[in-house]
Amino acid sequence: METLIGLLVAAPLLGAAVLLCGGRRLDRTGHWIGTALAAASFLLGAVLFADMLGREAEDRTLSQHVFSWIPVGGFQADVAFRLDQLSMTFVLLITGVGTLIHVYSIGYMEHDERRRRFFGYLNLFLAAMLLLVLADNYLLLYAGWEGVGLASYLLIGFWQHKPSAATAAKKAFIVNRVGDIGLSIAIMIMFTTFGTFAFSPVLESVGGTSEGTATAIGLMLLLAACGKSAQVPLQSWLGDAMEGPTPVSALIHAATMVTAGVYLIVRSGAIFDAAPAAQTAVVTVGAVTLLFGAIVGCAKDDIKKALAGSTMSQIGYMVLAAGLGPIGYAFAIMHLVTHGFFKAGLFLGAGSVMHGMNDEVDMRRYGGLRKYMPITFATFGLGYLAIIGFPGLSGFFSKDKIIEAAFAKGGTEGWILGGAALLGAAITAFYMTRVMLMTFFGEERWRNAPTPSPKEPSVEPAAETGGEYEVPHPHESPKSMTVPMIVLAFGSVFAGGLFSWGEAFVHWLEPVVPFEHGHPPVSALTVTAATVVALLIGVGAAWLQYGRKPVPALAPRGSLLTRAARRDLLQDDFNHVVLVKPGEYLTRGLVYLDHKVVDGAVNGTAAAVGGLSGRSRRIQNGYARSYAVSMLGGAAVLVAATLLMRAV
Amino acid sequence: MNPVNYLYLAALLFTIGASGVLLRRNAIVVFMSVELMLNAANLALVAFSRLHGNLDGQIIAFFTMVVAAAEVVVGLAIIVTIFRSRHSASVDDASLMKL
Amino acid sequence: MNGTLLAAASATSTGEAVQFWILGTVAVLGALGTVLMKRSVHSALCLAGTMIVLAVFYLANGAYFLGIVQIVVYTGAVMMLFLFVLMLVGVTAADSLKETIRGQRWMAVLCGLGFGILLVGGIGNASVGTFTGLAEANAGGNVQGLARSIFTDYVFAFEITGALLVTAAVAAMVLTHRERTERRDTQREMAEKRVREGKHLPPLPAPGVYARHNAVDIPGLLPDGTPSELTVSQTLRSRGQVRDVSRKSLSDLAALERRTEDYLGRDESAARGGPGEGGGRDVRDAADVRKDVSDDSPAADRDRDTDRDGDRDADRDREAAK
Amino acid sequence: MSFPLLTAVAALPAIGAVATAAVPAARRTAAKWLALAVSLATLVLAAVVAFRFDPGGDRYQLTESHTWIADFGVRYELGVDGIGVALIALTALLIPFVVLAGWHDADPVEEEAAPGRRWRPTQGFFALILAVEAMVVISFAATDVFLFYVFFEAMLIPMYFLIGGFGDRAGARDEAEAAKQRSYAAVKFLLYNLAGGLIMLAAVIGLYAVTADQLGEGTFSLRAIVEARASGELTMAQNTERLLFLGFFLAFAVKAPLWPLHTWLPNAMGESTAPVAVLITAVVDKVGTFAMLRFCLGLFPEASAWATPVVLVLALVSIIYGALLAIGQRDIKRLIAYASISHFGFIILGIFAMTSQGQGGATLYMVNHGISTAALMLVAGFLISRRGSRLIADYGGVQKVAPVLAGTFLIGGLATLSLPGLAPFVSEFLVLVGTFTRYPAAGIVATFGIVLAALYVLVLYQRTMTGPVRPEVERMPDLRKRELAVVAPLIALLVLLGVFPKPLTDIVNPAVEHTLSDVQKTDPDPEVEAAK
Repeated sequence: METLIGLLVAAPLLGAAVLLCGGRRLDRTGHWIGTALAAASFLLGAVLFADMLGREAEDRTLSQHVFSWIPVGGFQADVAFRLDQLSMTFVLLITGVGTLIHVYSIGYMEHDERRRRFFGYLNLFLAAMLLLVLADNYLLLYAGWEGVGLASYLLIGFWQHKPSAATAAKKAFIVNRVGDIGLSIAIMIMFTTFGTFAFSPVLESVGGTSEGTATAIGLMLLLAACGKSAQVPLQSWLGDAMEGPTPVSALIHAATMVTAGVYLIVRSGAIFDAAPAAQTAVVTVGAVTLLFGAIVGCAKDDIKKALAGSTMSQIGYMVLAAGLGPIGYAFAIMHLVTHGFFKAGLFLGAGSVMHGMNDEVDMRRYGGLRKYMPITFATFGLGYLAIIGFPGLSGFFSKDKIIEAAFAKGGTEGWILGGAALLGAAITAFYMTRVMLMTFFGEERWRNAPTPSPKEPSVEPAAETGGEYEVPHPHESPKSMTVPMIVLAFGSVFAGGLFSWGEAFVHWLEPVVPFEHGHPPVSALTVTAATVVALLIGVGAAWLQYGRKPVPALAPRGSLLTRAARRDLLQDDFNHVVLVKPGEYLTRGLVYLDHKVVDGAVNGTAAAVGGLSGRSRRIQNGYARSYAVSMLGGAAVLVAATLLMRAV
Repeated sequence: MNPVNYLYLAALLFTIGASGVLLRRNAIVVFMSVELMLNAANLALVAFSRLHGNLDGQIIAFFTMVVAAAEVVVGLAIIVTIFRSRHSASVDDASLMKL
Repeated sequence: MNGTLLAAASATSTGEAVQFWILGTVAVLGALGTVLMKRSVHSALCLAGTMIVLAVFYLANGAYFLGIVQIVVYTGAVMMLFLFVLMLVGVTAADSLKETIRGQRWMAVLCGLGFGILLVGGIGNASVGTFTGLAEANAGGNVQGLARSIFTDYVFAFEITGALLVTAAVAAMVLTHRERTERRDTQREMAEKRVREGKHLPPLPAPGVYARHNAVDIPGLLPDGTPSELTVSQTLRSRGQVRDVSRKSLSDLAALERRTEDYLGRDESAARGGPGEGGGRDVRDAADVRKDVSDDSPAADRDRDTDRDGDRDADRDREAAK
Repeated sequence: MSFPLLTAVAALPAIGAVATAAVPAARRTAAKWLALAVSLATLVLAAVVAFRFDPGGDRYQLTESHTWIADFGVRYELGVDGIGVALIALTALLIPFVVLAGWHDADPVEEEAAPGRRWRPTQGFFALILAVEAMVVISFAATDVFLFYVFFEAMLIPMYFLIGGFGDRAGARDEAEAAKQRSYAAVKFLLYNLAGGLIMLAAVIGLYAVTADQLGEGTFSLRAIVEARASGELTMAQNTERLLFLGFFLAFAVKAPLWPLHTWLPNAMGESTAPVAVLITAVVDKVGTFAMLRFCLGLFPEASAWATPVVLVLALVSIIYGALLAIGQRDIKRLIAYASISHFGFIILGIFAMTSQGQGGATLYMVNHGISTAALMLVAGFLISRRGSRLIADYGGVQKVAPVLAGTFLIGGLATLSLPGLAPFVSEFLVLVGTFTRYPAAGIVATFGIVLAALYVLVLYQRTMTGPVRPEVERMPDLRKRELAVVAPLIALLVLLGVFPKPLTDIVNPAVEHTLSDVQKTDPDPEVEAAK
């Protein structure tokens, strides 16, 4: 059984290697190979799952030591896997959603001549992500961590001929790198403190160290999580990451990779339990981000960016939950899974819409699409209901639990967090309804030519289609695309209920993820009611604004907040002013300094010597007589010297 | 008479010759001054040989003369050649040694 | 060899002292003359004098052989060689003692004085006893004595000096002898060359012949009364033995005209209006021109040099012809 | 006395150099093949060395020892520890690729190639490369300080001609300008390294004096001196030791190069052809860092400990400074040069962290940096040779027309920014950890180098490879077979060493332990004993 774990990673890795090195001869079969290997990995996961269910709750943890990776002195890094309930959850999510999205991409990327490479990258991502969740030590996790970063870099920049895509990819990678500093420093501290960085020894002996050290590690891990999961302050890359093909957005930037941060925090729960300060930081980040993302999501006209904002905010929920400690870990993971379903579904739906609207992404050019693409409408609608937490659907169960837990944190802190979560729920309902209405209801704004305003970044893809505007012919997408959407829709409808049936999910995780019931100051029922109310308010507000009166085809200037939100609440401007500009000046200055000062010092010395010799050359005027003078002078000096010697 | 006078005389002549070398530009005169210096040296040598009562001094003086003769021959030949090529017997004109 | 000389060699008599002081002065004066005389010929003569004095000193010091050699070789051969070369190079070498290299003179004087003083000082505090005398050294005769040690102890040095002399002789020949590489051009070719260069197509003009005596040293006058440099031999010119009479002749002319006018009894105005004016003009012009000539002496020097070259070429050709 | 294996490894390329130089002018191709064959044969010999070396055995193996200059106790002493083996292997491994990559770099241009003209640049080029290889190998194997010094300096001569004689034809606008730049770079290289070398010579003599003073007769033998120090038989006065240390260290710091002695590297690498640039940064400069590890620490432990703080600071400056300047460059090759400066900062940091992770990581770093820079630089060279310009701004969208080239370039870049899974990550992380365990602050500062590395690599890639295709690069051909043959093995090696570096670490670890014992240092213990 253990050996299968390695294969789990190996299968997609093989796919990536084959597809990327295979060359053009694989162009026609490439996507099938990729999909097949993803599916194979999923099947392996299923087999292992079945096997795991077959065993006692206590010894469900499998571990496999493959080989010793970096053995230097006391530094023993192994390539070893650890498959427990937590990892298993992720494995199923990753491989499952991953496979679906492979299938979807077959249709979506049909007309791209570089489809083979696309699938290669997708497989690479799967491998790296699986490595991340299966690793049994932080260094290997780090490897997977950077691996998914690379995959996302490659996939965001997949359409490299678009400068915007290339820039977005670079931005994503670099911001992630900033986060990675945190992870690597955390690993260093662990090694310095415990002499190891494997999960079990570290997590078990974390109690033995000072709270300060634990806090340091925790904060560093949080930094890493912020980078990978697009949490404030490292969130700026996610919006731009939507430059990538939609399946990528669905798989990497909604379902799996961006949730790696949550995985990291939950996995390192013991450390955070030992460091309350770090936990506070985590919940703060989570709360801030969930509002931040929600607000951004309200203002975006680009459907994918709106969804990206929502992703950010949903992950905010997860991080918030993960920061709550044992009362939240399980719900964080649960929301993660359900979110994986419905957000992937929503993105695929968005992709399907764009597919039918020749890659138009501006929702103001949509409208009334429900009768043209019914399946998409249906699946998207279910996803919509799930995410706003419509009672009975997945989102409802997971999000509601998180809000409860937030209140259960206790004290004013609890009230603040709970309030933030509730508010977030309301806003979520608002912007998702907005998306829904602008896309599928209202008049058909796409019939008349657009008047793109250059300031709007969202019209760029439309500009891609070039000169004159041909009226799109909205049509339903092919089977290969609709089927995955349907499956995901099922997931987003039933997953939540399934999981919370007798707290099945929580108990399934309990051996690895400690769990205890939170006790909110008010009854759980009240909280639920409040959630529903918030939801209704959000929907209502959205309907008032976008449902009743027609949506203007060109975005109104909007309030200050709206404009800020359109610009991602000025995060990029902030980075630009605070980091980019000074950096540019610094480098330019240093280049000058290196040339003038460091180098100039040396050249100056050389010049000085040259000048000196040039001067002394004048003495050699070539006149024999002046040489004679010096001769005689020399002779005189000699005589003098001899006389002195004699005198002395 | 104190034999040292001869030496004083020699020194005097030598110095005069030396300053002649330094001051005159005409190569031939410069040469004469050199000869003067040589002769001064010779005088000293002769005086020494008489002072110490053996002939070595004289012999050295003799050799000096021979060498001086040879030197004069070559030197004058050079002067003539230079004069032919550049129509001047001034030592300053032959100042090609500078860069 | 008679005893007196041997005695003279050993002791220092008052006679020698007298001789030393007198001849020493002469020698120093000669040396100074060598250095300070403007004309190198004079320098050479002064040097010769000094050398003879030195020869006497040698003799007085019992170095008979050297004394003779000094006279024969130095004063005879070497100095004559110097004079030859002087003639070859040209006696013109009345080079100014004006210093050209900046600071050279001061340095020279400084070093010279310093060196001399040091030497004197050195000799001063050197402990020089009285003469041992060469009595026994010259017992077998000075020449024999020298010969003995030269051909025994110093034989190698001697041989080497022999080699040196031979080398020097060969070197002198190599340096001074010049092979004519190109065929010397014929009369016609020279003529054509002249035409090409377009100067002195006719032979050089003759010197002015003056009624009193044959005057090769008097330049002929050009129509405007200025002396023509070309008419006088270059050698005389370089010796500065040219007698310029142009001023005299012009004044004579003016006097002549005045007299004729008196004789013809013309009044001033007519004289002023008449040729007198022209005469006056002539005088004035001539004066100007002459001033010009005397002024731009550098130009004069220059063309003097050039035709000096011309003459030298001529000499050389003459040699080759011989 | 067994077969002198190390001598053979050095002698083979030396002979090869002579033979290559002797190839007649017309048989240019023959010279190339000869050089390639020799370098491959050397690689085989080096492999034999690697296999004959027993990590568990005594410190120096395959030793040879003969008297050279008896009067001064100079001996021809060779011997390798794990570090030496690793670096010799690296050298022998890289040279064939350098030769192959420089296949056409030294072809005479038309007017030079006139028949009958006895002009033989090609022969000279490859002969010089082989000569460098021979000298480098000796320097890695020499355990006699004087012997090491001789070859350490002699290396400059062929390098000088390689830099000055065979410049990057794609350099300046016109050939005259390029020649001027070249000779400037070459002279700068020579002067910097000579200056360092002469200071070292003084120190070498001083060392001899000290040994002669204390051990009776003087010796240059590293092993003898280290043993004498260990046995307390040889004790240096504090100041003497520090001065000697500085003498050695300066030379190595120039060679390495360490800030602020680095400015020769960008010129040299920028003006020379890509293979020569690889030779400089991947092979020759390694002698500097290697010598720090073997001679500075081995001969002057106390002084090394004394100098550590300053050296660490300089190394950190190099890391950050080099990275920042790399970001600021407009010239691809100069960018890579500054990146190398940053990496050398890491190596020196690891060496002077005085932990087994740090030094082991530094040693791995030397190897990995050699390979990764070679990959990146050679691909960059291919790119430059296609477009005829070194300026980043002259490129764009290459990835569209030459995907393989772009891909290999990206992998080289990713290796440079030390992505996990590729070799440099292993070494870089080891260095960081090793530094952190003893100097946490330094470790954290150095970590920022990682972000900057990502910045300069990705900016370079984005500017050159992505975006709309520029008209100048439209018909740029993709990698040819020869070029692929150069790059593919390097990349394979990067992946292999990144995933499974154990063989290398096994060789290196014991040597590092020995070095640590020389400086009487041990790894700091973890404060909490983790529950295993």
